[in-house]
Amino acid sequence: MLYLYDGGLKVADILKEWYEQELENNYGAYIPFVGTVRSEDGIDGLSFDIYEPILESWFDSWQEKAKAKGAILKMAHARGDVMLHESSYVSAVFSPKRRVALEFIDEFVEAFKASAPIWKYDLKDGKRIYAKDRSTAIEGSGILGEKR
Amino acid sequence: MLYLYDGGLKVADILKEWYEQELENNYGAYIPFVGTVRSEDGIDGLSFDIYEPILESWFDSWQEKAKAKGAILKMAHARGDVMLHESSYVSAVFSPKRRVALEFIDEFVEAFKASAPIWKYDLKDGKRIYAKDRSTAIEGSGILGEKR
Amino acid sequence: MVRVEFLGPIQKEPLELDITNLSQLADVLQQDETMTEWLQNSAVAINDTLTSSLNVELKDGDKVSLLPPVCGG
Amino acid sequence: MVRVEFLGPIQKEPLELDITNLSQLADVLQQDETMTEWLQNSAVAINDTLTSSLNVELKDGDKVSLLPPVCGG
Repeated sequence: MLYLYDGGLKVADILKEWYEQELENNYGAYIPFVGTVRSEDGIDGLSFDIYEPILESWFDSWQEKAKAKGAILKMAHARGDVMLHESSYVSAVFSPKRRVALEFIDEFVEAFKASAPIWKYDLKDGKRIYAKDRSTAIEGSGILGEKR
Repeated sequence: MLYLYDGGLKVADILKEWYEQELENNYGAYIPFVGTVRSEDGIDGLSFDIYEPILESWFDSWQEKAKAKGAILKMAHARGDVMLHESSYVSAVFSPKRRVALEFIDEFVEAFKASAPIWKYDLKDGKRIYAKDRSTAIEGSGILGEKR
Repeated sequence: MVRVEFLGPIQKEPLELDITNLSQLADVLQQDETMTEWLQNSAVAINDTLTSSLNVELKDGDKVSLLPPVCGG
Repeated sequence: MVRVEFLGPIQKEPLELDITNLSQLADVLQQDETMTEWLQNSAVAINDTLTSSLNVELKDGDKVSLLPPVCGG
């Protein structure tokens, strides 16, 4: 239940589709997180590269963690350019109980920011500039740079 | 931005309307919480009484807390009967930054459960039974029962 | 007169009482045995503002509401 | 031959190298000064599985990927 789209996400359609998919499955709590491109630093938008093979296995491992708590995860992300006030990211947790859902959406979104293989660029003055300062090295990075 | 409806909520419409209301307002994070009636203990559904004057002032006070963090809140709740697999509650926080949104939706939903003036009943075998065991006394309760 | 309303699951009709403070209301309601548990677990609002003290004066036209344990969502 | 791919913002064409472990890859890439910073902040995957150790053998047909710092959402 990982969905990738070219360009900005159709958020209302995604939230509706996910809600309807799980409506009969007896989950008491549904918590989506929607990320939308903000106007700051004069950007025209953001752009994303995704490495899909590792994103898929990364997502599967989180789906297993959710399952162990009786919950499920869904996630959608944009590929390529996403302009101001468009949305690039939606994820959601469904759980029988609210505490699990409230804690898991937080844990998942933070892990996503720190480790999902997605690269962000600012679109500014016709250029695509890697958002280096807002990026996080994946845990275990640097082994190829060790002094020998 | 408090919405009350008779019967189950049209969740997809509500999530879409709120998203579109705030799309141009530069909030980077939108986190809704959706509560749906689960099948358990043989219930046919739930039913709700709401005391609106105090719910409104309660919600206004939370809107002020959100505002102090640069965020805003929206909330919808059902009045009367809500059947299995229908939704009775949606609330959402919009915030420029994700940490504020993730923390505030948790704080707000828990406060809502503990103090919003709404009473829940199980619908079972044609009866409407107060959900006493799942209810929480509002802080400061009991002053009229003190021994004198 | 002060109007006293019982919210949510409390099955009791509103009262119109000639009282001037919450302590007098406690005296009246403590006579009603069906109210014992509700008095211990209900919050009290005067004119739709919650109060946590009995030391409050009431005046003609005031409304007192009893709010039993809640469970929204 | 082992194929080495540079993901995201690393502006470097894939390499086909005749190497049998990650230490040899480190030797090769450390010759390239434009790679110094990326080597220090990139994660390494072999056949799309992340590894945190250099003590890994590589065989003909393996794929090694370098993943620089990420920022989804």
